[in-house]
Amino acid sequence: MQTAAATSYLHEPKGLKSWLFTLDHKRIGVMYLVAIMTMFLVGGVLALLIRTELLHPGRDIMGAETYNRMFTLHGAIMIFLFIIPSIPAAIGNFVLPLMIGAKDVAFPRLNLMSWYLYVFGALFSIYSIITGGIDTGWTFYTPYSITTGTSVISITTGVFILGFSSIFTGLNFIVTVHKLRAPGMSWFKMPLMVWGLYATAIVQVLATPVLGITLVLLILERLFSIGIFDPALGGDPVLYQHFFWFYSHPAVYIMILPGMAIISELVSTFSHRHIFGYKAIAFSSLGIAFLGFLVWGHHMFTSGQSETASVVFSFLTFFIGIPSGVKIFNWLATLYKGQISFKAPMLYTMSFLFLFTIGGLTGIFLGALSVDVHLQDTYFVVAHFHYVMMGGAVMALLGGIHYWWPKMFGKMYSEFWARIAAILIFVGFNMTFFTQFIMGTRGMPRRYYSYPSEFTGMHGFSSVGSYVLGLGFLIAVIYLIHSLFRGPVAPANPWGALTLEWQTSSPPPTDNFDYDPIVEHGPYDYDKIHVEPMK
Amino acid sequence: MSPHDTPQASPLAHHFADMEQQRDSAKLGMWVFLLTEVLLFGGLFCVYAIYRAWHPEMFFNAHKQLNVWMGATNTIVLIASSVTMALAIRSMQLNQRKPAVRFIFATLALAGVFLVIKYFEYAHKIHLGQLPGKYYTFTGLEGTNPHVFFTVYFMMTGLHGFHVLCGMGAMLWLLRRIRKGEFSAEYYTPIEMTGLYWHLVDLIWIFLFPLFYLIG
Amino acid sequence: MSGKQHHHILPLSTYLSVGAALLVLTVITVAVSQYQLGEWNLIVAMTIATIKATLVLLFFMHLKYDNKLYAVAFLIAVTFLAVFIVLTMLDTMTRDEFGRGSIDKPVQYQSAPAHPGEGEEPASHDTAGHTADTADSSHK
Amino acid sequence: MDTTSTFWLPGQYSTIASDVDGLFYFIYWCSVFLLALVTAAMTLFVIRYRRRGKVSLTSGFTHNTSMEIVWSVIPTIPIVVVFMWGSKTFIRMHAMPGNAVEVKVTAQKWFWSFDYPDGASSVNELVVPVNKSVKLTMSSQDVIHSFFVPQFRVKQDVLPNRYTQLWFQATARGTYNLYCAEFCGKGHSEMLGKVRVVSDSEFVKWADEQNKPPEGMSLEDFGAQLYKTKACVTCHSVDGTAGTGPSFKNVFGHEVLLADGRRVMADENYVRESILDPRAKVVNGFQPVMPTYQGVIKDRQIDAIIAYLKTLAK
Ligand code: HEA
Ligand code: HEA
Ligand code: HEC
Ligand code: CUA
Ligand SMILES: [Cu+2]
Repeated sequence: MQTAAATSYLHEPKGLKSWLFTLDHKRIGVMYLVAIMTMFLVGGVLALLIRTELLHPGRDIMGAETYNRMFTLHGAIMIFLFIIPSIPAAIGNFVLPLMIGAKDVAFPRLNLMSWYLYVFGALFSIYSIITGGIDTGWTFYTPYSITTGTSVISITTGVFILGFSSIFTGLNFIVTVHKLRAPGMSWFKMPLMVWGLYATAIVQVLATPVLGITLVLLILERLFSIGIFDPALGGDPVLYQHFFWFYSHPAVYIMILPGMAIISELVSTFSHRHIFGYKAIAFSSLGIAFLGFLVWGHHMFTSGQSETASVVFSFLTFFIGIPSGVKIFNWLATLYKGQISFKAPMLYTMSFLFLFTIGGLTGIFLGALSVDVHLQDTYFVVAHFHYVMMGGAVMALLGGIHYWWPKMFGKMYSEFWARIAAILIFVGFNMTFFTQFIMGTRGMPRRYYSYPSEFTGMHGFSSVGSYVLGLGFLIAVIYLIHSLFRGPVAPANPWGALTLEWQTSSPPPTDNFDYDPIVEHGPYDYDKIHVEPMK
Repeated sequence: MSPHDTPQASPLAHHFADMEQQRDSAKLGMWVFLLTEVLLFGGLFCVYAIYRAWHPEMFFNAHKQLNVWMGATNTIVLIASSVTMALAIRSMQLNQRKPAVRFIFATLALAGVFLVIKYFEYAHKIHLGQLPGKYYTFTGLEGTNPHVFFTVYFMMTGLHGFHVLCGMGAMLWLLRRIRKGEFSAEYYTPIEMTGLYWHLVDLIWIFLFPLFYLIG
Repeated sequence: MSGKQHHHILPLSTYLSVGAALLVLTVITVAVSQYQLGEWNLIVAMTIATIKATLVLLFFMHLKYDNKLYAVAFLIAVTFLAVFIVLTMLDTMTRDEFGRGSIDKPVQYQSAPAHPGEGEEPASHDTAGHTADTADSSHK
Repeated sequence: MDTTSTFWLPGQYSTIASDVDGLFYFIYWCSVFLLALVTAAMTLFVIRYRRRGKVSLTSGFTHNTSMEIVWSVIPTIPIVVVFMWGSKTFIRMHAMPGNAVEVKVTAQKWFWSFDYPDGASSVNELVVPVNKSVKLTMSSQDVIHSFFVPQFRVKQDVLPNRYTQLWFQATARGTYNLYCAEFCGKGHSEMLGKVRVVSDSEFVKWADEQNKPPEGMSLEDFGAQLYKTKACVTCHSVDGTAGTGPSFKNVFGHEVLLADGRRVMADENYVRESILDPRAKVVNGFQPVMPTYQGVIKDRQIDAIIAYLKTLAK
């Protein structure tokens, strides 16, 4: 195949301006990737500061007020600026049109606007850091958020803007999937990645507007005391929680569905085996997207929500386990009788399978009413959501980055270092967060700047784990950046995958395909077609 | 139907196969956008429902402060504007540019009337101190927390009014493009999209009107 | 992608009669609201509003003639909105009904404070004296 | 020492704890089983079917409806058990017992205060009798807090606009940690308290002591103690500086200028009235914001406060 020719989207046209005004989904995807990874770095550094403060009870490196700002920013940045846009806007943007054989997304201008809105929203958030930070927790619960002296308005405005960015991405993907599939790409010939992104887009489009109106109400409440959420004026703080979680629970599926979508690709490619239960996986994505809207009240079991509502929400919560389980079991069945390679993306896939299962099952503990009463707002919850977000979504993202890196940049990274980093990240992650399950069940509350001395040992161990984790990421950054300059040139299809994006050159030309792609086989027909992977 | 039929530079973007695909995409995109609008307003409908259920007497008393006749006039104005908007699209489908322009003007004028009436209503409320939250100074109302009624009223009608303004902006932009001769019976997607948006604005008012003016 | 259905141009009379129907329904709903019918006011008003909305959707917004996908999409949005309102009200309407004592009523606030800015004192509860020891620094 | 504690959970010291833990361990063992299953299958497959050399066409076994049904339906069975069990205990947690010791809990930034029906009160230390149901009626003065005692497996948010309730029955004497579990600002992690579970007789004795000077304590010292525990210290200093209220230094026996221009002598009756009906005579230069202590401070305690005020007046 041709090498990184001058016709690739990366090289033509040239100049900073051609990037900033580009309408090419691939460039926008890359710009998103740079942006979210920067935010991940910021959020990760904040996390390491948090862990360092928690080495011992009492003050280590910062006071309580600073600590509260740290974890709020860590949470807000990781959620709104990193994980929600991460897979859809960065990787999805890049691969979705390629995978369905389209030249671009349906609305390229809207796509670029989405990126600028993202940057704009990020600037607002940074502005709030400069003007004193914010100390409400990422959930902005009233009445604390309307009485605290910190910059709540600028960060919520930022998040409001980010919401639009997210909606535009979702809207674009829905239309692209419906209208721009290449001839022959019927719904059930689409790669599962596309199904996952499609389900995600539906959630983005339906849930995010409610976040928007919630934040508007919160901002107005703070500015003008309008009396909807403010108890001093007859408002109801628990109502705020409903509004917040009506978005934020579906939002956790905005984070994990694209992750699951990536895993479906990786499992099949690296087992060199037809995905097992294609339709079951595709429909379970839609099922999760739908059920995800019915369970938000499980964050409010101890909030003063009515018992009737709690029981109903608990009941509905458990059903999400079923489609999630269907995915896990189908992936396992795909491994059966495959030809499994242990390339870095596969290591992340295996991490995902293990860690997400733990994260998801601990979600079942939290969904069980009486147990959640004990566990709510303890480190058990912190551990749960890091297992699903970091162990699930981020592992999938890392797998995806390593998988599509050659396609995106036309270069191969060092497989050796990639494996070392993957292992370090896996080990460090478990050290950091498994410990937190134990602390949580023993009663350690979250958002605590200091803690009773009985927890010192475990907090210390967790902090050390986070340094190992940090080291893993440092290595990843180094070899990935190194590969951009010194890496060997990547072939068009290094993994021997069958989806369309691997049929065009690496990196692809601006119009994606030099010919009109025709779909001749399914995305996973490893039982019919022979493609030899690199090496 | 091929792009060559249009007199101007082809409106077909490079990544679409044909006009039909492009038009369908725009339409689906618009509908998805309308969904987000429904849920955006939905949050406020939810606030309305909950506070009304908590304080039914207060809502009932407070709604009497609104002027049914102004509200009803505005409803009729908006319905009329929906009709003129639909007719504008129909004219364009028949390639009748002049009537299309006239209908859009009519729609704009009706939207203006709507806002003027709204302005008088607002001015009256502000004068009486029937304002949201802590700015509420009116004393003539029985019931718990009447300021919440006016919070909801101003939030919902305000957001709706904002949408009316956006719609007017879109129509001005349409007029400009029609002037430049960019639309024809073959390509009139932007008019159609604006029409869909405008009907949604009407549709939301169709619910706001009874909820606030008639039953409270 | 389905044929030329978008060339479907409705006759003028359709738009005019739908417009007329909307006006008539508006008059009816206003008229009905002048009578006190209790529950029924709400039901009638909402039924008429829904009929009006359906007319707008079907004819002005062409759902009747267009790709059914749009209609499905719109219904999905309305469904999720209903889910939002219903499940939230499931909480707000059933609070404190369950095995609770009677004292458990929402604190009654005065109607909104007349002086902006000053009415922020937190609700004062039954008795005084809960304000023990404001520990500026005395708490560990 | 803590015989009921396990690797995962702290000791069980309330009547519902064992019920909660039972469900916890039920889910735990189901999860361990599932995780083991998933991990074992994964490990087995990746080792058994690892890639050796070149790839070739692989199995065409791509779907199987009965397998899908099996692994969707089988997990629903334990799930239903978990739901029913969890809800049952939850409902038990929320059904308030009839004959309970009732305590009013007030949370504010960043401490807890407890008021008992007979006038006793305490700060950051909840004293309750063992083996008796205790019912807490809770509210907050500012933002949301949450009452959390891990050893009792109870937690309930404390709201500013309505009362929430919680009950428990402690099963062993001892002192247990009380945490604030809802983020409430700077002092959130210092908003700690203790629950001291004592025998019936000790409880009665303790409540009594709150109303009269402890054995061997002088009346003046008792007054000084009440000055702190009844929160007079919040608004009144003893060093002459005015706070929200006037300082207690040199009040007793001196003439006081009232807001309405009258002058009165600060004698026993004046002090008594100031405590029980603070708005009757408002001191010039201060807002009438002092709460009434009617029913909260007993006669004997007022005597003690007066005795204390006397020591502050020269
Ligand atoms: C990616 C994000 C993500 C994902 C995917 C999930 C997935 C789930 N979460 Fe999680 N959750 C969060 C992010 C996420 N969560 C966050 C951020 C918070 C805290 C927010 C805050 O307060 O700051 C939270 C908090 C949270 C709570 C509230 C805790 C509390 O505050 O008290 C609850 C309670 O029910 C819960 C439940 C669940 C459940 C049931 C799932 C399910 O979707 C899991 C389903 C998966 C499985 C069950 C595993 C695989 C299945 C099998 C192996 C099949 C067999 C098993 C069964 C059928 C049971 N989560
Ligand atoms: C996606 C979401 C996400 C992710 C990935 C993380 C990652 C981490 N989190 Fe985060 N966390 C949250 C979301 C997330 N967190 C949320 C929502 C909260 C709740 C906040 C609240 O209560 O309001 C929280 C709270 C939270 C707490 C609890 C604070 C408290 O309650 O007091 C702690 C404590 O240990 C913690 C630790 C960590 C650690 C050590 C990591 C580590 O995994 C971080 C490791 C990452 C790095 C070290 C950065 C390295 C990155 C690079 C170098 C760039 C890479 C570039 C390329 C690969 C190209 N987090
Ligand atoms: C919320 C603040 C607050 C608390 C708590 C408070 N007071 Fe006061 N007190 C005031 C204010 C303000 C005044 C002056 C206005 C007035 O007289 O009502 C005052 C006046 C008094 C006076 C009259 C003082 C004088 O100079 O004439 C006495 C005596 C008094 N308080 C006793 C007490 C005692 C005893 C307690 C505790 C058991 C207490 N107060 C708790 C605010 C408080
Ligand atoms: Cu009070 Cu946290
Ligand atoms: Cu959730």
